[in-house]
Amino acid sequence: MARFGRRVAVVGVGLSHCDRSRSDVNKVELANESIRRCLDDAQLSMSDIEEVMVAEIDSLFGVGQSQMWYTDDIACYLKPGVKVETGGSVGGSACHSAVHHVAAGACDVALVTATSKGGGTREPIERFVAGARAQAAMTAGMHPIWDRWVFVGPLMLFAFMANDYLMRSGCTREAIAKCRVKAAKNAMKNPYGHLKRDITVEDVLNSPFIIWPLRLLEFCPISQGSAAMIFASEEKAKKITNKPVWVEDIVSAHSKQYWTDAMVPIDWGSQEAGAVALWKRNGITNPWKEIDVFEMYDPSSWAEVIWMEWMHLCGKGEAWKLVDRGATEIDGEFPINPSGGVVSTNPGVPSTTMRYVEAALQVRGDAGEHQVPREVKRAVGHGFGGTNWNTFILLSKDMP
Amino acid sequence: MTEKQQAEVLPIIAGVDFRFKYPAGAYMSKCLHEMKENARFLGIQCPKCKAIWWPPQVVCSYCHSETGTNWVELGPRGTVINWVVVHIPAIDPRTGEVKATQPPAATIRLDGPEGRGANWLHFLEETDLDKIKKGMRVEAVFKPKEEREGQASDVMFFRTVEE
Amino acid sequence: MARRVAIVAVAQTKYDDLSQTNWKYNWEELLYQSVKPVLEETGLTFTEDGTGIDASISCHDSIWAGSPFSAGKTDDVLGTHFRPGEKIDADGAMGVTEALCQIASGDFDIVIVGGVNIDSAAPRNKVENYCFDPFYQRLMGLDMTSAAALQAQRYMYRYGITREQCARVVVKSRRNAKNNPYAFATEDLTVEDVLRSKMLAYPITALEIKPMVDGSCTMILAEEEKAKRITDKPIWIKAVKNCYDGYYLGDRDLADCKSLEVAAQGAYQTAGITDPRKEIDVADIGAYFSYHELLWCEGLGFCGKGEGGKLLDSGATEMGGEIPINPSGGALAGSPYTVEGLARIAEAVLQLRGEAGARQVPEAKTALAHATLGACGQWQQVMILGKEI
Amino acid sequence: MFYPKELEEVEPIWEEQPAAVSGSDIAYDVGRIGTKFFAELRDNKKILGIRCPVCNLVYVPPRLSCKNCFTELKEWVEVGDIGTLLTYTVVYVPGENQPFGPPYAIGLIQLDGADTGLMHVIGETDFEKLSVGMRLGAVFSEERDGSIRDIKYFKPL
Repeated sequence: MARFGRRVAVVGVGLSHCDRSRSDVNKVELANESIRRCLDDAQLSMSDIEEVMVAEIDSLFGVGQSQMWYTDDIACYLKPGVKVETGGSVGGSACHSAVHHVAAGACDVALVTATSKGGGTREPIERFVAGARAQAAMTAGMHPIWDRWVFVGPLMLFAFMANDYLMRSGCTREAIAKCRVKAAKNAMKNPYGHLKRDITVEDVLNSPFIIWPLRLLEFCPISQGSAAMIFASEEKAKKITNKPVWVEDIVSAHSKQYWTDAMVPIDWGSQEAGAVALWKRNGITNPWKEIDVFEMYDPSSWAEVIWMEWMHLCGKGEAWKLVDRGATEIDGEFPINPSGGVVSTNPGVPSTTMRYVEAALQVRGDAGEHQVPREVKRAVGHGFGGTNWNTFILLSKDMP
Repeated sequence: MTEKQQAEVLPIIAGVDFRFKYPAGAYMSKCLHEMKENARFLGIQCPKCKAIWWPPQVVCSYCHSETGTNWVELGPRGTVINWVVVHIPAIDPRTGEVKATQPPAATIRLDGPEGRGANWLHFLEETDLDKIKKGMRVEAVFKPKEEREGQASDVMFFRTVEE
Repeated sequence: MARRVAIVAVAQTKYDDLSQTNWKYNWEELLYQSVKPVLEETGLTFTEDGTGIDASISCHDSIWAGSPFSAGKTDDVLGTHFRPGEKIDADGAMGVTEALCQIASGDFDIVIVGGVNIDSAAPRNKVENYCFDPFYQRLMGLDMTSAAALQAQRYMYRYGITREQCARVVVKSRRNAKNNPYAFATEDLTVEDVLRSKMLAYPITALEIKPMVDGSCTMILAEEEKAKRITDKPIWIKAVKNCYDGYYLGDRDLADCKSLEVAAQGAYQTAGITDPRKEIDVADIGAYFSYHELLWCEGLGFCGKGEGGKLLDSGATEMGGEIPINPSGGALAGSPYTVEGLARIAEAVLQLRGEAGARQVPEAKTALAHATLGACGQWQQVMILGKEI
Repeated sequence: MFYPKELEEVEPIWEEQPAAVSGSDIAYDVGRIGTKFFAELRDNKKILGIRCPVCNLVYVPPRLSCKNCFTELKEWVEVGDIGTLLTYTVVYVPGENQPFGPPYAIGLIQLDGADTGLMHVIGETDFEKLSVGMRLGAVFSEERDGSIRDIKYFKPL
């Protein structure tokens, strides 16, 4: 029997168009865009939705208690809902909440909505120091007295990570650049991708340092966009679609409040704890062989490579070699991020939902041009956020 | 009504300028006072799993034991474990001020008892990247006592030392 | 629900204004003051093998904490390191619902829920102004108090509720709070004191809003078998339902509380309650403003529409009345944001366990805990708790 | 005393800081629906609503989606600049983003032709004379930049 009291399936997914600026809509209208697509995808109407899970990081996006403003535009009027905030992994945490609610029998059909619409600007967008502001905004999430004054956002974290890996693994910078080029190639096939640039390994290696040893092209862009997903109980799912994607398991692993230890960084323990729990609980002894697609939350190409090791997808010090020989390409042995990943499209709040959406599309076989050329039976979506909080979902074609 | 092209409407400025009072709490206050008054680093060690918490905190994250008053002295010397150099302007979220440049930041394992932890993210005095090495020995340089205000920035940076 | 779930332990700090002590505790230190008692009471620890607490839920409104990812500050004391966690960014009562679903789904057996806030660290009206949409409502300078004043005015206009009736709610709350060791505002007040205090936004005066306090509340929930092993006084969650009303205040008739009616009816249906006034022995409800209690009583079906004032006048909601409301004193006696709804559930648990001391409602078997959030009670949650399964 | 004495007695340190830079001076995109509404207000002193053909309701302010039936709204209608007061309050304490210094009155005004109330300021009035149900008319600002404050306030008729 499944892990849960009731089986749960993904029955609909929806993504908005993603771009650096979506000034044609305000925040709640942007949420509405992906929800309409999601309802269309599931061929449901607003009245079929029983509960709505809102993912949002209020302090970053300019409206407090934002679930209130969203209500009218996310099909939540006179309905119950949940609001979660777990940093970048929030789009995944909201999905987990939906799975819990459906599995518990609290409802049969739950909608997850995640939207990012950062502040606009009265200056021309290219003159706006969005990057520095975004990092500062996220730095505000660090300890106000201990960390804020020295920290430069998650950027700094990934730079530390990169330096550590360089010293530890003997990797070549070309391997990491190849990982970035792979993401770009995949993003070009994805209609919902943001950065669609035909870049080469040389482009990556020649791009300027933002925080040494991290280069500009090795880090994600700032995007605006939204994502939505519908989860349903077994009975409802079978009625709604002939291609339900079953939720085999969900795992979250969070971490302590100070990041210094993570930056040492001996400690990607929550990635490890979450992934190991997922493999163990579901009888997966060799994820490299048993998982068909892996969608990872990779704010930087370095993260993708390093976390492969921490998630026990391969041995320590081996990930860069695998990437170097193309094993994680869309048609490789172990496709990672056929969507182009977070490094190509990062609206923040919906980024994890987008990973889950992509995993579901791959299992359904509906990913279009970026569908991996093999039968996808099991896919994993991963989310990362806050002070190293991680979420994982294991989706499968066969009913658990 | 005709759907004629509307002149642009600029984004609405509707910011809320609020400032919060962030308490350091009892454990961190004690540690900050110790830095201010005695230029000493007072960490706390988990009595059970021996992890060292810097800054000190009420429970051990690993085993959830209360740390109590199991103070341990750390530093002032330490070993560089990892470092980065910020090349972009960084906004200080405390003030909104843009820092055009800043010295290399490093994680430093402060000297002290055995046990995981005792790492600190701080600045290095050394700015020549070629001279920064893993395992390099450094020592905290405090501001003069009268300028110290009970903040992590009472330590200006870590200076390379020969041993 | 697929499995029965009980609350097996609750703890609260004494709600107090930390600015008086120059904020001597930070978030985790304040939260730990309610985490430690529940761990000690149940003897549970954080484990991975199913013998202890399986997962943690942190309730933390990031707006009131003044930083993104603010729930991270509670990770250590809630034992979330390398372990399952969820962070609810709303009232703590939503966190209890989340824990209930996590357990009922079969994913976890025992979940700890903690909520903390330091209201006194934040400029209240600025934070509240930030909660309104930036185009239409925020630029009118609204905060929760002026929004509530619009609702109070509409309510009084439509149903002839008087300012005296509203003021009497405050008097009653403070009187009840005298018997609540966790309460903050317990001084004797008269109706005149309330009406003569500083006018904030007509008709709401300074004494008619919840005082600014800080504190935390933590509880542990468990599935049936484990709950019975952990305590001989498990309190069962019989039903819970929450509901959102529309956003724009101008879309709603503010004299109604539609979302509360939907939430209450949903919860009553699940719990098999047909006559709430008779079947519920005690109710602790989230009243941030004086008129809230009267209006919410209508939404909860304790009286007809427009009869909230009459219900209060009849004495039915007093201690010893037919349906005692807010024996704890409620939010008007002091509960921090986020903790507000958790504290209501904690009070319901204490009442059902018979541990409410001088404010104990005799033979309470079924209790109602209500929570609300948003301008003019946009989000409402009703939870029914029972002594017996 | 919850913590050991030496900790309970330590002199507390705290620091005041901005909550988050992103929240402090941000500009919010109004979107194409907001653009039409605000541009019409700014350029022609007209107040627009949007009608849901299914529910037959006219919403002011306009929005993309009907909350009742989720119909995508497209039918613009002009509503009156005169309306009825649904409720009001007089704000006596200073706060953020207030259009006028306190005391000032705000209310929900149901404009003629609209089914919802618009939140706005009530000016040129004696607070004592305000009453629910009274008629109010819009006074437009001399200088308009495309925001809700292009209506200066509503005044009693």
